Amino acid sequence: MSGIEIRNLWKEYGEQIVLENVSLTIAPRAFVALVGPSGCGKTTFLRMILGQESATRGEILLDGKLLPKEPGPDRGVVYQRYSVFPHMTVLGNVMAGPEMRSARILGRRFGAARRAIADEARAMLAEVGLAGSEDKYPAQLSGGMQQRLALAQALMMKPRVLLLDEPFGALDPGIRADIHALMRRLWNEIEMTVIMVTHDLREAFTLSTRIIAFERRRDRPEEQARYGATIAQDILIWPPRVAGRRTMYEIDLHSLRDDPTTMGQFAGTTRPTGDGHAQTYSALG
Amino acid sequence: MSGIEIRNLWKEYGEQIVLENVSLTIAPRAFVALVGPSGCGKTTFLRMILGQESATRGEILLDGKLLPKEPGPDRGVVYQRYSVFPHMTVLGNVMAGPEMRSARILGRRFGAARRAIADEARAMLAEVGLAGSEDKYPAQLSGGMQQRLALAQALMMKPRVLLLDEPFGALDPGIRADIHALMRRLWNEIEMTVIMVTHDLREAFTLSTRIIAFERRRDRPEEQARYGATIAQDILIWPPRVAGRRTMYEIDLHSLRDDPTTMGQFAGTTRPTGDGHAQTYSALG
Amino acid sequence: QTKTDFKVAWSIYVGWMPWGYAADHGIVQKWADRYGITIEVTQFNDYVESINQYTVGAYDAVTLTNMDGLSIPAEGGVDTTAVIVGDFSAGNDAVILKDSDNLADIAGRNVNLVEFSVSHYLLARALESVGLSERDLKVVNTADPDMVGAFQTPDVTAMVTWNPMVSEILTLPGANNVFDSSDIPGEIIDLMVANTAVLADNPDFGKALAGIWYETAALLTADTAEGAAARAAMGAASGTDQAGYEAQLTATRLFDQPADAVAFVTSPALETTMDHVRTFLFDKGLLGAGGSSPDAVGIEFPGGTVMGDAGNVAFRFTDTYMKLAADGAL
Amino acid sequence: MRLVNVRPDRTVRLMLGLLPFVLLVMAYVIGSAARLAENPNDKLLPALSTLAQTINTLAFVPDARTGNYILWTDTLASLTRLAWGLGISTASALVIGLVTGILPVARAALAPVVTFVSMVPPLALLPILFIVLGLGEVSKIALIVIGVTPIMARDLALAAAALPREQIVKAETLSASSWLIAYRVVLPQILPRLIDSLRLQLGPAFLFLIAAEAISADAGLGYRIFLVRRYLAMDVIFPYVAWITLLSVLIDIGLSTLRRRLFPWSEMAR
Amino acid sequence: MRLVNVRPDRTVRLMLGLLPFVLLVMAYVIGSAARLAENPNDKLLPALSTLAQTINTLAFVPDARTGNYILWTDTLASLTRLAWGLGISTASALVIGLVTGILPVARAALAPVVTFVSMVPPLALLPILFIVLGLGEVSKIALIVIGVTPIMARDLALAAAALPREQIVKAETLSASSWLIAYRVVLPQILPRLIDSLRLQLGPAFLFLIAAEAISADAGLGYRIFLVRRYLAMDVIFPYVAWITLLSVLIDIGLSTLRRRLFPWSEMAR
Ligand SMILES: Nc1ncnc2c1ncn2[C@@H]1O[C@H](COP(=O)(O)OP(=O)(O)OP(=O)(O)O)[C@@H](O)[C@H]1O
Ligand SMILES: Nc1ncnc2c1ncn2[C@@H]1O[C@H](COP(=O)(O)OP(=O)(O)OP(=O)(O)O)[C@@H](O)[C@H]1O
Ligand SMILES: [Mg+2]
Ligand SMILES: [Mg+2]
Repeated sequence: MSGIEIRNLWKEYGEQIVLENVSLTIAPRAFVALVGPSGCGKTTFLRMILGQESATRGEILLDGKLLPKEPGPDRGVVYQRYSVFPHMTVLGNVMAGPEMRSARILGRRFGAARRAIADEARAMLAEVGLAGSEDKYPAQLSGGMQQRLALAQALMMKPRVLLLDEPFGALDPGIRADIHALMRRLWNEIEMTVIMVTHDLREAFTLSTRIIAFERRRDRPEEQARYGATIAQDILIWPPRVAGRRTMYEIDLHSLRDDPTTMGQFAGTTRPTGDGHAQTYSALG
Repeated sequence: MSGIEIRNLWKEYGEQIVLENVSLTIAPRAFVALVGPSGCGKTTFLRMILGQESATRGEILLDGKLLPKEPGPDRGVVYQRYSVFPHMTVLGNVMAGPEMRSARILGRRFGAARRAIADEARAMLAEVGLAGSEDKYPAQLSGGMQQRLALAQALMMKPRVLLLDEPFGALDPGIRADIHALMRRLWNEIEMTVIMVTHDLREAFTLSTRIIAFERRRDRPEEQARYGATIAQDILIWPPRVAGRRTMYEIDLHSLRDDPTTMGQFAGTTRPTGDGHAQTYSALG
Repeated sequence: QTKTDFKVAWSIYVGWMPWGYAADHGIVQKWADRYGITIEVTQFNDYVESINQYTVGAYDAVTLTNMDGLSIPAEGGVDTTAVIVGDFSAGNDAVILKDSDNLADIAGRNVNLVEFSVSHYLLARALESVGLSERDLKVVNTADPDMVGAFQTPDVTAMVTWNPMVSEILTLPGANNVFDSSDIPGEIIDLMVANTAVLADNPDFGKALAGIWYETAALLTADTAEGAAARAAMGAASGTDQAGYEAQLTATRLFDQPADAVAFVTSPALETTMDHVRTFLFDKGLLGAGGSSPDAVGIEFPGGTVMGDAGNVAFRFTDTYMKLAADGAL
Repeated sequence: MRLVNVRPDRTVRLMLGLLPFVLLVMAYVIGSAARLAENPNDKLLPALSTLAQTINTLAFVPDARTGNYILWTDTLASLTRLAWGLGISTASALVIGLVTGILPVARAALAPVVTFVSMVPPLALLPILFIVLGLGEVSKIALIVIGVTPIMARDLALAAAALPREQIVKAETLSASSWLIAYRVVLPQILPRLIDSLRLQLGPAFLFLIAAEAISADAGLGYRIFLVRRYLAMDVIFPYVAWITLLSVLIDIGLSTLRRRLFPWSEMAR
Repeated sequence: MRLVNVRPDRTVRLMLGLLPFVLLVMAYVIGSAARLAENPNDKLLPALSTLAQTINTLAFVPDARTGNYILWTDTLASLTRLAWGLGISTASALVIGLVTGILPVARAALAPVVTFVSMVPPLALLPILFIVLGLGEVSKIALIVIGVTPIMARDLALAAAALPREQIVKAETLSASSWLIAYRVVLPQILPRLIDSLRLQLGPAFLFLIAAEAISADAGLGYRIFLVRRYLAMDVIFPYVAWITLLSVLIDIGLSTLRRRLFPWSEMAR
């Protein structure tokens, strides 16, 4: 079911408090957009869910069970950078997950099993617009292409939770819209909960079911180390988007691609969840 | 005066044609936004104006004179990355230009002269929102802070031409709006022509006087190497923005900062220049 | 205990070249076969290393000088017997002065030599002969392969070394031989020594060594085409040619007749020599570590006389094997 | 134009590159002529003609004693030792480096001792080596291994540890075990560094080889140099030194080409 | 939990790190006891008590002949040579590396010859060095310089050339001349690498020093080792080797601390 529950989470690096008492329940199959100023701890938060970083205090539960203390195939990730293996070809990168999952010694399959995985990988690459680049190495791709490759690599594992850290920042608007459509489709098809960090509010409103804003409430220089960031806003998208069901959003998005003059519009309006976290809109950068 | 004239510019890397026969006249004090898909040659184009890369064919004139074949203080630059000196403090980075310009042997000033430069540098740092970080090293800054530092460093030289390569991609919306305001003010105050590469059309429309889109007209895999990109669209912003004069734009922008629900709007509409380059809008990502 | 496989180490020096020649030309094989044993002969470029290897037990026999035999294996508790007295140096070691032919002029100079080697001993004996002592000059340790080059530098004005370096240096302008081993004949002796215990248990090994040596030595001194070829081969193996090698031989009193060797080891002069040697070593702190007299290590001579501590005899001269050779009883 | 921007073209580059070599040869010829004028028997700087003649003898005239061509016999002997030594070093450095680089437990146990051993001057250990391992090929190879392995192992451990932690985490999310992380993610990425590390250790390896051959051998490049050094036979030493240098340069170029061929991606990632 | 994620805590780490050293000492003690049981005068593996006694004599009892404390005299002599050698190497490597790294013209002229020289086995050149420079301190220092400089210079040239081209261009837009680019942009950025490079060359420098001292000297760590090798005094050799290792480790740590102090930014940029 992949619901995530976060209870009184604190994260400190030495003296500096990064996250302060974050509590949050994320519904199964939610698509959460995480926004907030640079350096407020969004990446740190994702890392903790991933199991790469441990919490100073508090706990994280996945489907009611404490999260294992190390990353595993149930949680996929696309980082801000360093996200693909430079020594594997594009195809090799995408095949790596399924191959390693099924061949525990060599990490490689052969014959028909390999062909099956390769076909699946090629299909995924085509979806993210990387058809034709199968035999290139990541260093031969532009930044945006690498991010799409990382996405394809993570999606091949069909993780229960997918963590995305500013994944689409380097994409030009055309490809971005394609990838948005792909994300929405996969989110509908695969049983997964998505948490995505983004600086782009339009993207947040376009894709997510819920927007969470982190912010330090006290941010004067002398206070910075003593107070961490916490949830400043928690917005449910209205009308609600539900995984697996078509809504009116799709239509808006196709028009967006074609006419630059319409770029500013985004679908739907917002509504505060009224659970006490949400404050004035004006606080959202 | 800083007008730039580009005549029949070609750029090839080995077999691959990157730019194909680009001709363009940029008026003095224009603010040109350069857009186009990833890998189409925008950075290469900036590099040629900078003098870092030489053209395969064609020529570039600055105020009617052939451009010197090497970079110089008349042209400033903010790169996509690698833009600041990691071994100097933030203040040192911003002071480097004026110090090196006036002290040709040691590259350092002392006493009153140094204090004057330092004051100017501090003021510039405050403008880009880096007050308080003067003594940090670049590695201690977040990506967005480094970009702002690079901008401050370039602006200290008051270059006649400022070249910006996706300078604001890593900024969160709040700071981004501040920097946009700063850019607009400096562009109004200093005699400079700005050429800015961006993936963000909203930014392009917000800041520039003219938007130029590069695109490969033939982009099937087997054609990619044989045909370069060229100007696909050339859009003058309407109503025209003029350096040094206040327009109605400012007002729109301040509202933008405060209400996320208004983010989609951008100021002004567009009008084709009708010089034959501009084609249908739909080609623009 | 008895065994059949033996290892012999030798290093490159005029008087020891026959061992390499014998190994290359089947002479070793022949004598080993005769006694039903195997002998593996290993060449060292580095003399000291060959002694060290012998001392720690990696080899059963090694070529060395009487002085080093006393100071390294014997002092290290390895009871060692000189199976064969191959030759003594009669001019192969020399004190060389630059721009002076008077030994007394050495006073006050820096003297380049291999410290604690027979060169050092030769210097001590040379100084005695003119009433000087080591306090009157300064010794600078210098590696033997570099002596020839070193002599050509201006700051080197006195040197003690051995062949082939001596003959190379004496061709240089300004070099004067002021004292050499022919002035102390029979004191710098080149030996083939073996571990006493091994030898006692395996007398055949000693006999084989004697057989090899005298057959090869005869060939070496033969005034025949074969002899010339052998000398040419040994010259080449030591990095020079036949003429160069023969020049070095003239400064060597080679015992190609076993009878001469027997006479040499049984003469009382050997005891005097060994007394000189052990006194020198004791003075340098290389013998009887921490003890108050050079008597700590006993030296046995043919016939059984012992010099020094009879309870700790570790260095022995014997005429057994050479006598067998002299008697044609091998 | 600034000096940093002056790029000489191909021909000028070639000529500039050859210039220092030409100067060196000229200096040699002049020095040699001067010394020979003073003392025609001088051995320190033999005339070029003498050098050529000696090279000819060494390379193309069979040795009277053994019938071998000395230069080639020596080269073969030395290169064989070098290959063994470097082969063993490379393999063990790879294992140690990989393990200490990715397993914190192994790092805790091995890193201090490897650091310490890498600081021991191997030449000083030579006598002990000979005693423990005998005088055959083993001890010469062992000297190379001891001198080269710790440094390569440290280098590889650093390279392995420098891989972004994100890659390891990424591999874990792709269901990799510790073994698969080592084998499929880290190993292939440190192999290019392995080759570079090997190239850097070529000089030291030759040094150790020469030192070992100087003590006991009956063939080998180092053996020959030390054998003839007693006679100051510079007509042999100079060609041998030049030959060793040339061999090193060739192996270096070969390895660097190999690296580019085998790991094309490592070039791009720069 | 995967092995890659098992992080031993401080105490366990310390104990694991000490373990191999303890094992080494134990192996020595056992080996030594076995040999001494066979031959009480054995010189190869002296007992720990003998070692301690010798160390005491070397370090704290004045030598009968000269009145010096041998260990300290030797250490001072060697470290002085090392300091001179490394000082000169560092300075010249910095200049050569900087110039070849940033000026294409200098690179064309110097890179090939520096590469070539870096491959020459310096030990083989010793006789020439001695003759040209005499047997005194100069030739020992020169051996270190010749052995170490080309490698450091190449390393620094690579470091300088590896600076992103963008930084040079950026400096040019900030009105820097070639000189200012070298002095204010490139030089400070390769200084940390200079220290690292120096650390890496510490081992080779000690090696060359020992080799030079073995050939001609009247004091020095290498001199002593090779002198006492003549009578297999392993009770001196072992402590000297350990002492050299310790000195290297200390210098290494010192340099690395210095680097962190002087160039805090270079740590962050990792
Ligand atoms: N390993 C670390 N040690 C110490 N401090 C750290 C570490 N990692 C992150 N921080 C600090 O934690 C804070 C949050 O960092 P984080 O990378 O999570 O921010 P972010 O919200 O992802 O920012 P951005 O939008 O720029 O990516 C920052 O102030 C950073 O300096
Ligand atoms: N040094 C080079 N050698 C060969 N090809 C190059 C080189 N630099 C750039 N290219 C090629 O030139 C093309 C244009 O690259 P450029 O960096 O200018 O693209 P861009 O428009 O800036 O892309 P992005 O938006 O991703 O930054 C690309 O196809 C790239 O592969
Ligand atoms: Mg982040
Ligand atoms: Mg670009």
